[in-house]
This record gives sequence, structure tokens and C-alpha cells, in this order.
Amino acid sequence: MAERTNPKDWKSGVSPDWCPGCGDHGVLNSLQKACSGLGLAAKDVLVVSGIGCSSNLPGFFRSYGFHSLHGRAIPVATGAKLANPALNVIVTGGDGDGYGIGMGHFLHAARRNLDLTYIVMDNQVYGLTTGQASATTCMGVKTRSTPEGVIERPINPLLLALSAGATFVARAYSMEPNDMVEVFKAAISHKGFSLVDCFSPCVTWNKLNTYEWFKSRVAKLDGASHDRTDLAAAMRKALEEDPFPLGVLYERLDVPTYESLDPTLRKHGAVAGLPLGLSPEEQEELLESFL
Amino acid sequence: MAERTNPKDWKSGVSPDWCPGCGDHGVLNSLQKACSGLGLAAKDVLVVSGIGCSSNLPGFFRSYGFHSLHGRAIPVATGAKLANPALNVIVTGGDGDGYGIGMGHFLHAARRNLDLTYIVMDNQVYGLTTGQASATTCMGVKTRSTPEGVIERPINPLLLALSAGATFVARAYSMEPNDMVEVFKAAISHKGFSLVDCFSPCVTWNKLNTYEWFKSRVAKLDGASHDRTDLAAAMRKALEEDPFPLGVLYERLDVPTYESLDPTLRKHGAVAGLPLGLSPEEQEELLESFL
Amino acid sequence: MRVKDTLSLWVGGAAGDGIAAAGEALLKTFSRSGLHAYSYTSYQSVIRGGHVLLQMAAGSSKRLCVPDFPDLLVALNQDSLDREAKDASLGILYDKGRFTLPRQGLKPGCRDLGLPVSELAKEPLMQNSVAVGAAVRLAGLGFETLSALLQETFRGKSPEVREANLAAAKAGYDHAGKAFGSLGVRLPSGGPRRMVMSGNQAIALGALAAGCRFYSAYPMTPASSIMHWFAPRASRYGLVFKQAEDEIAAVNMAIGAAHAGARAMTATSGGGFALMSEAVGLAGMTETPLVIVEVQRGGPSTGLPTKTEQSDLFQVLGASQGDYPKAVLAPATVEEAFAFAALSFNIAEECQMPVLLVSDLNLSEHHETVGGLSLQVPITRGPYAAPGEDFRRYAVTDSGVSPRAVPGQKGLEFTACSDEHDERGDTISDVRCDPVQRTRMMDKRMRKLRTAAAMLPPTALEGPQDAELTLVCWGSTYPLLRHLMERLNEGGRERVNLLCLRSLWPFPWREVSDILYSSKKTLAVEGSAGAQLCRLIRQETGYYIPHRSLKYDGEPFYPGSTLAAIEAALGHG
Amino acid sequence: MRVKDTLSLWVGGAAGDGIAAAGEALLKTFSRSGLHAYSYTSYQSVIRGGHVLLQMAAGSSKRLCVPDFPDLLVALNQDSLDREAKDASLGILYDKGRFTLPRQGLKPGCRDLGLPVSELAKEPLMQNSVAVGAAVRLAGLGFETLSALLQETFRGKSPEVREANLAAAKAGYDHAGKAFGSLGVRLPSGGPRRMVMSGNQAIALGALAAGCRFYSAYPMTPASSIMHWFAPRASRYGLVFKQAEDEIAAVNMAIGAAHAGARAMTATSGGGFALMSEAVGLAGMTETPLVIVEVQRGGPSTGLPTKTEQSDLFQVLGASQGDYPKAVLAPATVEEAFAFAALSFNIAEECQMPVLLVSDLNLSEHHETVGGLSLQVPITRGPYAAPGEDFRRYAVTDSGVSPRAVPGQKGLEFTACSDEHDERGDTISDVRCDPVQRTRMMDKRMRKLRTAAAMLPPTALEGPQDAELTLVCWGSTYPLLRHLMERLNEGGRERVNLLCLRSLWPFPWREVSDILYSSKKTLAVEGSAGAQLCRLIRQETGYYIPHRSLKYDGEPFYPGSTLAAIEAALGHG
Ligand SMILES: Cc1ncc(C[n+]2csc(CCOP(=O)(O)OP(=O)(O)O)c2C)c(N)n1
Ligand SMILES: Cc1ncc(C[n+]2csc(CCOP(=O)(O)OP(=O)(O)O)c2C)c(N)n1
Ligand code: SF4
Ligand code: SF4
Ligand SMILES: [Mg+2]
Ligand SMILES: [Mg+2]
Repeated sequence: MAERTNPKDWKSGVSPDWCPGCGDHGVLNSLQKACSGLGLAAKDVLVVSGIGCSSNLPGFFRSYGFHSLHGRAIPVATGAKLANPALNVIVTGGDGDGYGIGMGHFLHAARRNLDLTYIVMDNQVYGLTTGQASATTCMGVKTRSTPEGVIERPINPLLLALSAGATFVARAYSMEPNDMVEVFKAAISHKGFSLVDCFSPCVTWNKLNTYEWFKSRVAKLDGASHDRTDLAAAMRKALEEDPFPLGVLYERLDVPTYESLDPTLRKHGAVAGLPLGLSPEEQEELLESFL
Repeated sequence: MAERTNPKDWKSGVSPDWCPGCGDHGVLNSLQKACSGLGLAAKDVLVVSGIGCSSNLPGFFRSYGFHSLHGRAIPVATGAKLANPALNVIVTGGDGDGYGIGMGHFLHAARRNLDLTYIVMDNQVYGLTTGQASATTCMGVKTRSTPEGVIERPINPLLLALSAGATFVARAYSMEPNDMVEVFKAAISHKGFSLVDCFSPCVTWNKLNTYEWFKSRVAKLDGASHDRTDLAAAMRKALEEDPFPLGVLYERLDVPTYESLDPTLRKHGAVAGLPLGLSPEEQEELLESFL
Repeated sequence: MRVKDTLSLWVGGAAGDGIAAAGEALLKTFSRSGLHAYSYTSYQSVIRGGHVLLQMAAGSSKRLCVPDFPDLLVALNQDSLDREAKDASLGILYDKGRFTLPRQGLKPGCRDLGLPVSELAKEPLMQNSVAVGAAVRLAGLGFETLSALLQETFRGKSPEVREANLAAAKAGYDHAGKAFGSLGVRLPSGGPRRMVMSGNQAIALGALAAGCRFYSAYPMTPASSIMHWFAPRASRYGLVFKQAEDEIAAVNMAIGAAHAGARAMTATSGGGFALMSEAVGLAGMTETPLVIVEVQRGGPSTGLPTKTEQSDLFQVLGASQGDYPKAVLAPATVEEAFAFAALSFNIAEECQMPVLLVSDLNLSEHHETVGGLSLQVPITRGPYAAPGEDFRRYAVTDSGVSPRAVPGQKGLEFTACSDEHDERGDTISDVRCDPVQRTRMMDKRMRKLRTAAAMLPPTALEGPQDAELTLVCWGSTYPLLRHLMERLNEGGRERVNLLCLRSLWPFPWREVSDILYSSKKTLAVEGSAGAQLCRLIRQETGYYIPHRSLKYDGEPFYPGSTLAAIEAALGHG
Repeated sequence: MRVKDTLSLWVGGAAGDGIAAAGEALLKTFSRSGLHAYSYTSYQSVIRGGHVLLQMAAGSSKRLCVPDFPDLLVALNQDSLDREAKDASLGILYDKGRFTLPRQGLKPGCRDLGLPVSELAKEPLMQNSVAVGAAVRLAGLGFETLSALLQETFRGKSPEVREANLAAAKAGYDHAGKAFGSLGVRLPSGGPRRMVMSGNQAIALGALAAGCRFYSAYPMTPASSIMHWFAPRASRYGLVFKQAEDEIAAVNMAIGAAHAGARAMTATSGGGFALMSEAVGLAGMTETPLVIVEVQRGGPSTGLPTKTEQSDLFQVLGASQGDYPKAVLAPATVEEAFAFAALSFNIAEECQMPVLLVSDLNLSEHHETVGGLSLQVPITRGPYAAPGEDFRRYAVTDSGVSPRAVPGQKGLEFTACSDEHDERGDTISDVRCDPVQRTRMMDKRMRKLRTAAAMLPPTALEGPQDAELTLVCWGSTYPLLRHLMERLNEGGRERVNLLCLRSLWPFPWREVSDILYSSKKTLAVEGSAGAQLCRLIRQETGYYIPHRSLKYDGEPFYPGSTLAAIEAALGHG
């Protein structure tokens, strides 16, 4: 641990090709700072993403990575974590990827409480495919797929995560990078499934939820008055929209992680590293069982 | 309307092949009674299901039906309703079908508030595939896929539906058929997305959540003390487990249905019945637009 | 010097440089001047910064395709000058205040057409308008058409913006006249205005003409432009458009809508189609009419999202488990994209089966001038049951097609079922299992392939019957090969003929066998590393195509290299 | 009368009547008596009430298959008597207190072996134990083996239940001896105890032997029994088993686990595979080793969930968009199911590609005696990178295979990417797009097909070289055809030989061409209405198989009708 300390060490050789001003730049920077701040080693970090502008993140981040299919980052990450629980597995992606096509995986992961850190760059639009409505686009917004305005109510990802049993739920904003770094550090340190929904404006396709728009609509959560272990309080906070609270809404520490309960992992640890092949005793007992 | 009045008229020629004692018999009977009680006409009812023991229901029910793919009943129903909003579209299925593989569709349908009635026969197990754990199987339960016990916390379908924006959320129990009929009638009458989670025990594969087990664990919701228009109260009720409240937890009437907002449906009504082919003026204006 | 009456023109720059807008202005100026034009854009899926190259050709004849080299290059950034200046033959337009033309490597005779943009327009961003004006002048066209077009284009903007752009275009136009004189090009304008359309627009238009009432989709390049075309027109023309939460929902929604009686369609690209594939079998089993458009892009997996390829054929043919009837059509031109889309609905409803319309990025996303489209398309819907009969939804018939019923009709209630079922639709997969009945139902469904075969577009050889070489292709490769064939056969020579496969399933094995087994030599030109078309042909006819020009680098086939491949095949013993 | 040394035996009844348990008792009594045995159950996906028929054969030689008719019928309900009594040749065991044997239509000589169950056992439910005891007696076997087996079987139950069942079996055994005498059958017991295994168990066992460390799946008949076998053994043998929320999650979890370095597998049937297909391409593109088992059932769509078929071949071959390398293997016997499963992991890791192991319900769910399995299987894992090098995860090599790295290794960090990428794994689909590089990477990946081809099971003709007729098949049809071939060639005749396809992709076109083009006549025997195997063979070799026996009624091929098809083909000019 504590091997790398410079956030620059977490930069890959490829520089981000996001639009200038895209919120995702801030998320990437914060994640690099968080990892270096926690003293993680790149070799022990696996960043898994789906497809979308935001999902390009692993390519710009120096660690192991898997830039998978649209909507499938969570299952890929789940498999990797179950094969080697020693890895710090961070999932990054967009609102379309995670809350649209990926909704089912997201909520099943939450109930499962595997120790994954899920960072969603929520720009309330499909960026990469040039501006269609997503599951978090606000009612009435005109996009390329909703020229007469969105007529479905957006989902509340924090509330859904809480309802599904996520044990860590937070919100961050890419214009508040210092807070974002702290939230990321807490999320990565949390043992269990953590969601960080990041407001990460798309400057190209989202003309409503702009930096200007957010300015008066976000406020740091008051840690003193909010009990982050209280589910009901967290749900109330999750429902607040004016302003949107930033910070850790919920953290519950008494739910064991999935991997700590899995009988195989309890007995053998990381199976990815086990030698292959059955011992002579195992062979015999298996053959015997078919007699 | 009010054409059919005898529940028997809602029986198809095929008699149910569920195990004797299966809770689904009660759900089928209640649905038949509800439809006849509401005076619906079979020709105007479309029952859509996925795959599972419970999803065999449309075959035993006399109306239009679509016994579709595992987990995909909601999208099929959505398409049918959007093509012809005059239909009463009822979706039936199991916990595996709807809360497992179908989770994403379920919650997107809830936020969309299309006028669908979703009846889930929640037996907390995969019945048809001979007894694996489902998304609602309790922690610790040994099933064929979890011989050392389930280690994922079950989802709370009511809470998730509420969090996703469902405008009608209820629970029923197949041993309380009269109440179930009333709940079904209310759900079908509700304009918007309604979920009825039905405890419908699987006598063959679920040895925990038996009729015996439920006996002391369910109680009718007290309509007087519970304000079903209050989301927070509904969420509190949804979290109660000892006993599980039966009845309508939530009903919100002020959210317009999706179909009432869709620009095409507002203008044209049921598109399924429109004559095909463009008028000469339409043809001309379209061609013109490419010049 | 002979005056050129065709012009090839490239516009290069970064994504976000407004290439699409400049391209559209030029394309429409040509089409409204009565010319034919064709334009293809190599673009990227990242929004800004990726290199984009629009390649256009204009002239008086329709047989146009992506040009190998530009006569005229419009370079909107330095990168474009560095990459593409060497390819231009007549001249290069660029902002000489901001960019530098490389001195070396230019083609002999290629002229430096640097524009003093800062003098001609108010801001550097208006370089596009200046350059477009200059290009129109150099093409030998008048200013009026462009002027009218820009008025329209900037209708939504403020008068200042509109006027500034118009002025910039005029300044560019005048500057080119004064400073550059003639490039020896004069496009023969003056014909009637022509329509401009992309393949995807043609598909959407064909669907609308055929009475498509329901379109559900999930965004995916290069199918999204169908959605983008439908969305703002849906309420006007009585089509419900639903953006779904994923492709699985999209296709199942379309199935639900079709079950309810609406003509229904969905579209996607390869990855989305993979997700849809289970439901294709559902439509097959429940005999639900359904049209699915699959627009291929570079694979495998996420692959090359904004590049063209033709390698999803096996995925489409193999979609879903088990044997069930379906039809697969592949248009080769924009006009066919329109016609086949409309036809697909008739096949889907007459045969009560899924119809898969397969396109590729090149065909779907390139724009060209089209003519002769009639939106009054034939509409036939297949048999409907009359209420009052002893209704069997899946009655066994000779054609395999059974009379339909639609929810809302009294006395015809039935349940569509993905399990095997009897003539009434009651499941026979379980307790009432019956192997004889099962075989009957399978045979009934499979017989519909014969019914579908009779409705498919014809398969025929084009060009001289006894040519030395038969070219084989499908999709967007066709217009190029057709063009090259005509070139190669000029002067009455019979060097090359052409077989383009438009009906892929049920496969026209008789026609294809007749053609290939009487050919002298064959060359397949297809965009797949696995030669999927060659394999399909052999599967259904036994014929092995020995010469193959396979391309899978994301770019379309270009005339030069394709011609070389043809000449090589011609040269071979 | 000659003493019969083989016995065919059916057990018929309703689902829930305990047929599986009775069948297992009989099967294991035979196998532990040193006999070979084979048993197949036709069952339904509804839990109770559906008719179930277990068909078994036992004898001293391994070449056994589903029998056409039973020597002995054990009928557990009236329905079974009504349906199957007419087929029995030697006798019919049933509870004569509760059921009535139809008097008419019995085969001549078939004996009424009605059992007075109420006298022999405490409750009617114990009819199974009584009947099993009687059947063992009639097979000419001693009681000890059955007795020991029942002790084991009822180990978990109360002593009362155990004793009651044992007593019932003994009573049935004794009653048969006293009341029925001999049926003229004496199975040659006394050899060493044999193992009994289903195809799915063999696949799971092969995976375990090969060091499979991760298995994710979603329940689906007929693949679920792999899950049911793994689940209780996972922690014992160091395998993480994860039930996923759907098949898409299942396959992507396996990919994640493989990326992390574990040998990983998933299994499903056709509908689930359709959902997985997008991810098969992901594994191809990211070069992630992955084993997927696809157990076919009756299609299309939900189809016949508990019936057998072989019609998912095209779905498997066409899985996912674009061209990418994969291997497709199809075991034909239980022993091969074991061996190919183990081999699949070596191919997957050595070639860093998805390997698809295709089975069918008949092969996967039938049980038979097996011998000679060694769990000490060869394990080879392909190249790993050494830390410290200038690491290029996707280095272009001759074999197409590049050295791997696994998260946790220092200095080898890389990102696997579903977009096209360069040798380092950095994406080149967007801004850094490069057609030349792209082609190189495609060629590199596709070269792995050659590498895989060298690892596949051999393709060879069985039986006499110059037979009159060559039978062609795959999967579960093989043991039957092998058996029929031996019968037809008895006495040194050379009527029939057999080509069973076990390696389906990369296709062994050279071997198959050599065999088929030198055959005299060919007959394909396959379980697909679309003759998918015939089509694949023609696709890759051009060879058209003119005679076809296609079956798609959900039932396996039976000896009688198959023999008739062979004779017909032999008879044809
Ligand atoms: C199966 C599949 N469907 C659709 C797509 C096309 N697609 C790529 S990214 C994307 C949405 C991206 O939205 P989001 O996840 O919010 O990311 P953003 O670009 O906004 O950061 C879609 C629909 C795909 N790649 N794969
Ligand atoms: C794509 C797909 N995956 C898996 C299956 C197998 N399958 C059929 S029913 C079922 C689960 C049924 O559980 P549930 O929905 O709870 O219904 P129940 O039988 O308990 O009423 C599964 C996994 C399938 N038919 N299709
Ligand atoms: S399109 Fe939007 S989300 Fe994508 S890089 Fe640009 S600003 Fe960011
Ligand atoms: S298995 Fe369970 S869910 Fe299925 S019919 Fe029987 S009791 Fe009902
Ligand atoms: Mg987004
Ligand atoms: Mg269930």
C-alpha cells in the first residue's frame, strides 16, 4: 500500500478526448486524487466501465481496466471481484449505461452488497450517441429523441439504490472537486456496494442541466445534522431537489459483504490465484461419488 | 362494458396444470372475479405474461393473451398498450420473471406510468425451473442453487416500485381471495402503473414461505389509519414485515399516464386502428421536405 | 483544356467544425441546381476532436460513388491540410490566415486557394460559409441557389447571424471569382431540383409510407438517425415513437404493438441486435409481424461504432434458437432502402413473421440525390379472421399462414404463446405434449418460407450475360461496382457483370446457382473478414467464389483499389 | 428359450410420481452389478401431472441407446398403462389394487405382472419400491446391491421411512420370485462397479478437473443440472458459483472472472444463449478466455423446454456481430462431454477466445454408465507476460495469441476494450482511428483460428472405409447411429459408415471434404427442421447431403424409425 502518491501516476498515456468543459474531466481527476490519496497501488485497482463518453474513463486511467459493453459494467466487475476479492474494483459509467439499460444489474448489485464502488457520471443525457433522453433527463426536456419534451418522470438513483439495499449512497458534483475526492475516498474505503452519483454536465448535449443551472441547486450536506446511518433520513435527503444535497447520504456498516459470506471465498480466498487441477484425493472422491 | 358477469366466462378451455395447492390457483380465480366484477369484456382485455409457472396464467384465462419470453412481459404489454390504449392490459408473472431478469423493465414501467396492471405471483422461488433462489427468497434459505443458504438480501418489490414512481402499489395474498379481488379491481381501475405483489406460495419448492408461515405474518392494512396518498407512509408500510400489510399501500392520482401525454396518442387515439397509407397532401409535404 | 462536368470535393476537419452543415449546404446547392450528388462522411463517435472527412461527388449522372481523390479540398483545420492536401488535384480552399498549406507533396497543377477569411468574414468560425461560397463559385454555379438555401438554414437563428453568414458566403463566392478564376469545372446545372436523402431516411420514409404505426428503439449508431427522423414527425403522421430502456425492451414493445394490430418496427446496430435476437424467435413462434432494421457497423463487439462494415450477416441469419421462418432483405441503394422498407411490412404481415432489413453504415448514413420515389406504396396485410367462426388462430393451412385476430375483436380471443402450441394457440409443450401435433405446427410455420419467397425482390444478373468476370456483392458496395462495371464495359466490351444479393433469406438458390454456375469467373467484393456472403452462397448453392476482395478497415470500398482488385481477378488464369 | 442378457425397461407415470428416484435405483443397481446401462427420461416442465417416461436399457456391452420398446414396463399410474402397455414384450409391473391393465392390444406373450402393492407395502406411495424390487428380481439380479443402494438413498430420512422402503422392495423382490418366476432374462452381473453419469454432470466434472474456478449461470432447462451439480460442491473444490440475475449478467460475470485470471464458465440453453450472444463477441474482441455451454432443447423460442433438439447450431455459429475467432465443440457421448469440457478451457486460454461447447437435452440429461475417465486432465494456459517488459497486451504475433497479464501483477496494467484497439489496448475506434492498424489487429485475432484448429478433437470416419452409405450426425444422435452401424455391418458387411462432427468451428473442411467426396452415398440424421448441420457442411465444403432424416418432434431418434430411414437411403438408387 501507499506505493503511489502522485495523482499523475494514475494517468494513462492517453489523454482524455472528452469535450472541453465536460464534467467527466473533473471526475477523472478526482478519482486519480482519491486513489493516490488512499495510497492504492495501480496493480490492485481494476476500473470497469460500459459504453458511453463517461465509460471511456478507464482508457485514461492508469490501472487495470475493462471497457466492456453498454450497460454491462456491473456484471463484469462482479465476476472480477468474486474471482479476486483482493482487487479494488471501481465501476465507472454514465446514466444511460447504469440507470437505463443497466438498471437491473445496478439494483441487483446493490442488494448483493459486493464490495464494489460504483461511480456514475450522471449528465442526464446520452452523450456519446449525440443527445437522446436518458433515465435521468428531466420532464419536458427536448432532446433529439424527445423533440416535444420528455414525458417520463426521471428516476431517482439515490432513492432506488437505498431501496435496493445499497450500503453506501452519495452524491458529488464535478465542480466541487475537493468534496468529490473525499466522497470517492469514503466510497472506495467502504466495505460493501457504494454508489456515487456524480453530476457531471454534458456541455454539448444537455442545455438544461448546465453548470449555471446547478450553481443554485446544489448544497453540501450538513454532516452534523444528518445521520448517515438512518435509512429513513437518507431517503428523505434523496428526495430533496432544491437544493440537491451533496455528500454521503447513507452508510451502513453492519451488513456483511457478499464475498465475506460466500462459502468458497471464505474457505479458499481469491480463487483466481489457486493452482489448477484436482488432488489425487479429490479425484478419487469425485469418481467415487458417481459409483 | 358490463357484458360478462360470470367469473366462469373468464375461464379458457384449458384447466390450470399448477400443482394442487399452488397459490396461483387463487390468483387466477381472483383475477377472473375482478374482471367480471368490473364488467369488463374479454375482447378488451389483454393479459401478457413472461415464462414461469405463474406466467402460464393467460392460457387459463379467457381473453386476449400473450405468453411471451421470460422477463419480457412488461415491454410486450407496453407496446400493446401504446398501440391501443383502449385495451385493459394486465401483466401477470412471477418474482423471477419480474424482479429478477425483468427488474429493469419493471422499474422503467413504473416511472413511465403507463396504465398497466402488474400482478406478480411472488412465491419467493423459481418454481418452473424446479426450485432455485429468486430475488425475493429470504436470506439463509437453502434452495437447489443455494445449498448453503441464500447470501443476498431479498429485494423489497413494494419499496422499489414506490421509489421508481409507481402510482399504485399493493400487496395481496392468495389465501385472502376476497381481499385480493378487491385489490385487483382497484388496481385495474387505477389510471397509471399499478403493482400488486401477491404472496402465492409454491407448495413444491418453497418450504419456508408456506401457508403456515404466512398465517401469523400477514395482516390487513388498516385503511382508516393509513393515508394511501402519502408516499413516506407507504414506504414505511412497505418496510413492515411482521406482519406484512395486505392491501393498497399507495395510490396517487395526480400523475398523468404516459399515454395521456404522448403527442401521437393525444392526436390520433389508438394507432392500431388507423387506416394505412399516407394522404396525397402528406405524401407531397414529405417529398418536399427532402428537396 | 476540356471543361470538367463532374466535381469531387472533400471537406476535412475536426468533429465539431461544422462539416455536416457545410456538406449539407454544398449537397443541397448541387441537388437544387438539378445535379446528382453523393456524399459520405467518415466520422468518429467522439463528439469533438476526431478527424472527420466528408467526401462528395456531383455531376449530371446518377451513377456516383465515394471518390478516391478530391478535385477540390476544403480544409477546415491544419490537420486536414496535413493529411489530405496531397490528394487534391485541382485546388485547396483553407483559411490562409490561420493555417499553412504544406509546400511539399502536392499534386502537380494543384492550386493553393488560400482564403483571407479574416478579411472576408467577421469571425474565424465563418470560414465554413466563406469556403462554401468559394466552392460553389469554383463549381461554376450561380450564387442564388446557395443564397436561398442559407436563408432557410439560418431561419431559426437571429437576423444578425443569418446576414453575417450570407455575407461571408457571398464574399467567398466573389473572392473566388476574382482571385482564382476558373478551375476548368462547370457543372451542368439547370435541371429540376432533386431530393437528397440518406439510406436511413429512406428506410424511415418507406416505413411511414407503408403505414408503420409504432416505432420503438434504443439509440445506437448508425441506426439512431432513423429515430432522429421519426421523433419530430411521429405525432404528425400517426406513428407512436417510444424510446425504450434497452434493445430488449424495444423489440418486445414492437412485438406487443404488432400483436395489438399496429404495423411495428424497430432498428438497431449489431450489438443491439444481439440483444434483440431472442425476441426474433418469439415473433417467429407467435407468428407476429415485425420489421427489424439492422444497420451494420465495424465489429466485433463495440468495434468501430462510426465505421462501415458488412459482417453481421451470420448474426442476422442465425438469430435466436431453433428453426422458424423469417425473411432477410438487403437494399443496395437509397431507393431500394425506401422500397424494401415498405415491402418488409407487407411480407411481415402477409407471412406473419419477422422481417429483417439489413443495411450498413455506408448505405444508411451517406446522402445522395434520389428520384422517382412514389409514397403511394402497395399495402397488403394478409388474412384476418372473421368473427363468429370456430376460430383457430394457428390453423394449419397450405401456405402456412393462418387468419389473424386483433385484441378488441369480439369472439376471437386467443393467447399467443412462445411455447409450442396447437392450432388454437393452447400450449402443447407440457402436460398436453404431442409429438405429432408438434411436427405439424413446425411444418406449418416453415411452409411460410415458400410464401415469403414469392414476395421477395428479384435476384438477377446485371450487365452483359457472358462477361469474363462476375462480381458478387450486397448492400452499399453495389453502386460502386455498378459504376465500375459500366466503366470496364465501356465501348461495348463484356468484361464484367454483377450479381447483387438483395434477398438473403429465404435464399434465392435457384437464381444464384443459375448465375454463378454459368459464370466464367467470380469475384466477391464484401466488407467482412470472414467472407460471410461467400459462405452463405456456398451454403445454399455449393458454389465457391474463389476470388475475394474483403475489406474490414472501417472505410467503404473506393474506386481505385476496387478496380485494381477487379483487374487482378480478370488477369488471373 | 434362449436367456436374454440385455433388458429394456420403461418406467411410466406422472411427474411427481418419483420416476427419477425409481430410475436411479434401477440404474445404479445395474451399474453396481457391473452392467452397462443407459437411461433417458421424456419429461415436462410442469412440476406435477405431466406424463413422464423413463426409458432404460441394461446389458453387458456399452453400445446402448434409447430402446424402441420395453421388455418390461413399470407403470406407476393408469395413464401409463393406457399409453404404454401395448409396447411391452415381456411383462408389465403395476399396482393391481389401484390400476387396471387394458386387456386389449397387448403383445402376444406379454405377461400381466400386477403387484398386490397394498399387501406388500404399508402405503400406496411405496409402489415404487415394490416395483423396483420386483424388476430387479425379474432382471435376474440378487437383492444385495439394491438393498445397499436403498440404505444410502434413504440415509437422510428417518429410520422408519428407510426400513419401510427397504421392506417394500424386498417384498416386491420376493413376490416376483414366487409369483412370476422367470421372464427368461438373466443379466450377466458380477463385473466391477461402474460409474453412472449424465452428460451435464460429465461437463461439470470435466470443468472441475480442468480447474474451472468460476461458474455463473441463470437457471434454464436443460442446462440447470450443471448448476445443481456445482452448487453443493463449489466450496469443497474451490469454485465460486454465482447465480446471476439473468443470462446477460451470467456471461459478463464469467468474462470479468476470466479477466481476473480465473478459468470461468457459464451454461444455458438457446434462449439464454441468445441473450448472452453480445458478450460472446466481447470475449472475442477483448481476447478473454471463456467457456460457454449451450444445451439445446426444442425450439423455436420457449418451444419445448423439456424436449430434445439440435437446432441452435446457427445461433451459436452466428453469435454476435462482426468477425472474431471462436471455437465450437460438440461432444457426442458422455465421456466426450467430460473430455471436451476439460479441453475447452485449454483452447480458451491458449487461444484467448470464447469456446462454445454445444450439447443437446438428450446428451446432457440422459444417464449412462461410463468408464475410463481420468480426472488428471492436461492443463495448458497459453502465454503470460513477464513483468518488466515493454508490455503490449495485444502484441501482434504469428499465432495471433499475445501474452496475458492479470490484475494484481505489477507493471502490466492494461485496459481490455470492446472498441477496436492497438497492441497496447488503447482504443483506435475514435480520434486515433487508423485503418491500417485496424486491419492488422483484425488479422491478428483471426489468425487464432489456425491456432485453435490444431487443438480441436479429430474428425474421422468410423466404420468400413468403403461402405455403401455414410451417415452424418452430431451430438446425442451418435451413440444410436454407431449402434445401428454395428448392427447393419454385422457379419463383416460394409453397408454403413459414420461421420460424426465433433469440431464445428473452425470447421475441419479438409477432413470432411475428403470423407464426403469419397463417400458413395450420404444420409444426415439430425434433430433440426432446417437441416442446420447439412447447411454448415455445405457452407464449408460445398458438399450437399441428399438424404436427410430430420426429426424435430422433441423426442430423440429411436432405433426402429432410424433404421428404416437408413434402409430407405440404402435402397435408393
Ligand atoms: C447494446 C448497445 N446499445 C446501444 C449502444 C449505443 N450507445 C453507446 S453509448 C450509449 C449511451 C451513453 O449514455 P451514457 O451512459 O449516459 O454515457 P454518456 O455518453 O452520457 O457519458 C448508447 C446508447 C451500444 N454501444 N450498445
Ligand atoms: C431467457 C430465459 N432464461 C431462463 C429461462 C428458464 N426459466 C423459465 S421460468 C424461470 C423462472 C421462473 O420463476 P418465476 O418467474 O418466479 O415463476 P414461478 O415458476 O415461480 O411461478 C426460468 C429461469 C427461460 N425460459 N428463458
Ligand atoms: S458529448 Fe457531453 S458527455 Fe460526451 S464528452 Fe462531450 S460534454 Fe462530455
Ligand atoms: S412448482 Fe410451485 S409455483 Fe409451480 S405450479 Fe407447483 S406449486 Fe405452483
Ligand atoms: Mg449520460
Ligand atoms: Mg416464483
